[in-house]
Amino acid sequence: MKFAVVVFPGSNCDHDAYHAVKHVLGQDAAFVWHKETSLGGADAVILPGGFAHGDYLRTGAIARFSPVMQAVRRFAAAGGPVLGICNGFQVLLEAGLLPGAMLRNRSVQFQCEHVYVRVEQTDTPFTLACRQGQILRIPIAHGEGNYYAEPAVLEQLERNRQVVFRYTTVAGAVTDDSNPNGSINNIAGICSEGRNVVGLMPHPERACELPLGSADGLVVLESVVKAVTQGAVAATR
Amino acid sequence: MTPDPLLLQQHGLTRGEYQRILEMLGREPTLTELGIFSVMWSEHCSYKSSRVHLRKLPTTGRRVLQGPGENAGAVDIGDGLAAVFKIESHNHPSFIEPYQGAATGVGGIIRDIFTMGARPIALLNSLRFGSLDDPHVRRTFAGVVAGIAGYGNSIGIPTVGGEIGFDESYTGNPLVNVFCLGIARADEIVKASASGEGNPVYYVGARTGRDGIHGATMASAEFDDKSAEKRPAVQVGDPFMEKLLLEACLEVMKTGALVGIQDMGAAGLTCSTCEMGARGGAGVAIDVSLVPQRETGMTPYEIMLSESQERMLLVVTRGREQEVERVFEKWDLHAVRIGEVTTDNRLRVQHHGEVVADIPTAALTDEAPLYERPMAEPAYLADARQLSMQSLGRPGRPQEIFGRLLASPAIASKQWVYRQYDHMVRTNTLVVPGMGAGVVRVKGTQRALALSVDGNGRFVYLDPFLGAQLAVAEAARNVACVGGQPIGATNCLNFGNPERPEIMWQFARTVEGISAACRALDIPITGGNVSLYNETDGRAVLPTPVLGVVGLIEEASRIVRRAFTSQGDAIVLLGTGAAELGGSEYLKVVHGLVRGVPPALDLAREAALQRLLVAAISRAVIRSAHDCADGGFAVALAECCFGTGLGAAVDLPPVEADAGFGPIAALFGESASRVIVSVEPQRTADLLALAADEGVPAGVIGTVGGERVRMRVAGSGAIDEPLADAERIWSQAIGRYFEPQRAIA
Amino acid sequence: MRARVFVTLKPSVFDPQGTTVAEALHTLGYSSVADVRQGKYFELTLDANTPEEARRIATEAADKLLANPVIESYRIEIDAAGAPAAGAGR
Amino acid sequence: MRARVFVTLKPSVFDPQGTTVAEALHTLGYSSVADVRQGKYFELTLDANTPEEARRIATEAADKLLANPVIESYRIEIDAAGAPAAGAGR
Ligand SMILES: Nc1ncnc2c1ncn2[C@@H]1O[C@H](COP(=O)(O)OP(=O)(O)O)[C@@H](O)[C@H]1O
Ligand SMILES: [Mg+2]
Repeated sequence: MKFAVVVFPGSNCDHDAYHAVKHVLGQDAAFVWHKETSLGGADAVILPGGFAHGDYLRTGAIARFSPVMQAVRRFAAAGGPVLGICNGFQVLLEAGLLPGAMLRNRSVQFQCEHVYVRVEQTDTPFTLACRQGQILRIPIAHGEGNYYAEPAVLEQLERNRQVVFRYTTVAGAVTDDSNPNGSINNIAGICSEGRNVVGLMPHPERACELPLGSADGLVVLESVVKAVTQGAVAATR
Repeated sequence: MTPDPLLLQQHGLTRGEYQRILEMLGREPTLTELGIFSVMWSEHCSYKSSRVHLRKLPTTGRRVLQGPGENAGAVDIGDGLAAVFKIESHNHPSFIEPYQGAATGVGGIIRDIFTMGARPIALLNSLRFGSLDDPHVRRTFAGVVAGIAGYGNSIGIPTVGGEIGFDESYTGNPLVNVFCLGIARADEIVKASASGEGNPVYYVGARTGRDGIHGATMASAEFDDKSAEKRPAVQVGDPFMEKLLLEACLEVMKTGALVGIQDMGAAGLTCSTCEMGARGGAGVAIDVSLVPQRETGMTPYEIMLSESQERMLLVVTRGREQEVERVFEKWDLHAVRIGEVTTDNRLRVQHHGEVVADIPTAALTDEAPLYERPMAEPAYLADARQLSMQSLGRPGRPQEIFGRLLASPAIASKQWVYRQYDHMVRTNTLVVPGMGAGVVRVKGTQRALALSVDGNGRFVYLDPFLGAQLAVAEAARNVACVGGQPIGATNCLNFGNPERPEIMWQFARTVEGISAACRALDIPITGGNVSLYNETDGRAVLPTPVLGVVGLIEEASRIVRRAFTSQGDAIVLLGTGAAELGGSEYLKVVHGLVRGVPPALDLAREAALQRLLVAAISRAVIRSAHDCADGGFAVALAECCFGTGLGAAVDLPPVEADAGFGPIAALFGESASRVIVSVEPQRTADLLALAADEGVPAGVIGTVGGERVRMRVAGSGAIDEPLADAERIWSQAIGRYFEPQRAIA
Repeated sequence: MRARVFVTLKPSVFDPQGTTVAEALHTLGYSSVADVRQGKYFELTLDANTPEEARRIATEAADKLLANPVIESYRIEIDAAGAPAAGAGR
Repeated sequence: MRARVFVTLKPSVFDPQGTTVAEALHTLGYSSVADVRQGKYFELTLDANTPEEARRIATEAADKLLANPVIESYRIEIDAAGAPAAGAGR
């Protein structure tokens, strides 16, 4: 299958995502520059981490106007699997493809460290290969990952089972201590109502090889390969 | 004629220097020319006080592809690849504005690397501050760390290591040294030179403003009352712009249409034009009215001297302009043609058609003044080197001293700092900060590179020659401890005012020390940076050379880290301790003293130790390694346990010392060339045999395991503490100074 | 003409930066500061013929770009004279 | 009582954020926006008896914490009523 890795000016985890899908997973991958208007026939799209447009103004605020986002929007509307990682998640929020917004971490600092997240839902293309409740050790690296949604939206997210990843302890307990940034309900990642668009703050692509400290993130990317190859998810073209 | 003395003083030029300018030009300089000479002949650009000494450094070796002289050095790492690296200081700007000063320091060193055609893949930093008890120092510290993070994180280069020291002498003069390493194809290294008559000269990047124009060069008839408001010395970094420049420049280099490239760092357009011309044996003619400007009414003087960040100067092959322009357009950057290469070896600057400067490039570079400044051994030395154990009173309880050292900011965990740095981006980081030298793998090969920056100002203060050798040895040893063979080094020399003979003496002895150690350990110096005039109110910082060593790891999968890995492993001490408390963290923390003589260093033995480490790691004989540095053996052993949940029990050989200080010296003395390794019990004999081959003293001193850290000296108990307690002290010490959070974004 | 746009977090949204500033002020002894909210402030220099036109442009800019309606609200002031608004303090 | 503190970069200091925002507005078609400067905005809720006292506290807070005098300047408005004021300050 083929992945499109979108490159915004200021993206900096684009090569990491590319490396993970191409060299670790052995799938086809191509960079798509943000001025493109097509995704080049990809089966899945990754919006990678980084600092699109320097994260000036607000994370993701300027990137959402990039021409490529029209194509991403169409692809998502047609049911295609879209993964936003960190800055990519922030872009999806600003673009309205996922609900909610990001606030500064409650530490008011950038934080780079490994955290534990619990897989809450296995019926998204990016968690299909996970066990329900599986605990993943994956790094975060962000200054604005403090997820917020208005009470009504939050309630809806929980009711529709759109919370896909939650920060927990190593044993899977949702505690305040295990919440690295103050996210509401310990939310680390969510999906769209259609479940094909997933955004998360932790970086699964950084946790795909054991020498880097963890290979727990691989399952997220393996999931979408499985989903696509089994025909469980596809953009209706 | 007699120049206006005030004008000369403001330009930092002596009468003699002015006289030389007159001779070189055969006429009086214009104001713009005076400004150009002033910055090019400044200490920062000309190295006029240091150059005669720096010539002593060993700069060649079989792996050296590029020694000092270009934007960065380069060494061959096999597979047709080169490691390109350099260290740079941004001390003064970081004192004035910690966040922006540190941030733009990071930006500057990154540009030095990618202008060589290398993709930057790792950053490190070496920092020095006053005491964290001082609220102003805390603000500086937090600002510097946030600035490094702010720039490096957003540009997407991991900060994989560093070091931080504290001493009152740095209160009004913090040190911020930043190291960057990149990877290039060895045969595609790009030079910063201009050549080829008629080749166009391009400007690309941020627009030029009045920022950074040196305060000393500010006043003139043209400037008015509002100068201070109009010309802040502070430069503001724009990492987003730099990221675009980085990607666009690397892409432009692939076109093959580039002749040369240099960033506009210190002395901006002036330095980049005349240095590129001088290196290429050519002249450069530009029209500054074509330079993109951020502010209105800028004079040629201001445009030439501006230090606005994130700007590059390129020489392009004539006829291939469009290829280059197209790449920059893709990245929304606008490359502007501002002049061309000439054959007359002159820097010619026009402003709307009028010539405002016309100077032989050699006058600004190779023929800039050089001084052999007077030197004298400092008066403080004779006394400061005296250390009598008797004068220290009765030795304290080791357990209590241990706790105090673990809480000392110099020794305590730096996680509060490196958690703010993205140390994982690019997915190459095999050894993260806090676990030893930073290690990054080289994708597409089996290899990895180990990186460490080290320097101990106290040792150098007490003995510059020895202290400098110890800095080289420590940086190289840290690299060897993860399995890296040291193959090259860069250095940043932070000193006081070179016009004072004692400072110059410290400087010269330091360079001799670095040279001696680098020769003995076979580590060529491929570049570096000198930062002088680090003083406030006539008080200099501790003389602080910082060494950045690069080590090559042939088999990335074999690396080890500082942390113990397995219950029941044998703990082996390589090297031997002696009664060496001079200049130690113990003396500083417990007695408030910076005295004595630094630990002795036997370079041959150090080299053997490092060979042993590399061999033992490449053959998978040992499972962890950590050198004994600040705080001595006791602190090093504790660090091997932290983060692992594994305690340790050891019994150290005795050390002879006066006045009952034997156990203190054994535990907290900072004797050089010592490494704690852990080894699977069955492999102990292999390790001891390897050590014997190299003539490195080695002995089994204990075992990994349990929930306590227990240390005996010659059989008698000294420290016995729950691991969790020790770890809590160590891991919380720095954060404590910042509660509640005071960092304001 | 100059438009000034103030963007603040909605009252219901927790403000980590404001809270940190308030804590820091308390540490410095300013216990009379009960609460701090931090926002953004933009000065737009505009080419507009009337204050109304300037306000229209600034409003569109704020709606589309400067503020995120999920968490933020904004307020606009038009300064027809175009004098530097802030920076005059000291 | 409420104090509003506007912190802006000094006019000569480069403002990469503002520049980027201006460029984004141009891309969106707002070519009439000639320039954008971005600053910070703080609302302090204070326990002060007089507007003068409120101003004194806010000034100290700005000097010590809210603004970086090397690159920024600030302006303070006091709103005795405590309601978010619209229009010019006092
Ligand atoms: N300024 C810094 N930036 C990043 N990492 C740092 C910094 N200071 C210290 N560290 C990390 O903390 C660890 C401890 O530092 P140090 O005591 O100097 O180590 P060592 O004794 O191994 O030289 C090292 O792994 C180092 O990389
Ligand atoms: Mg060290």
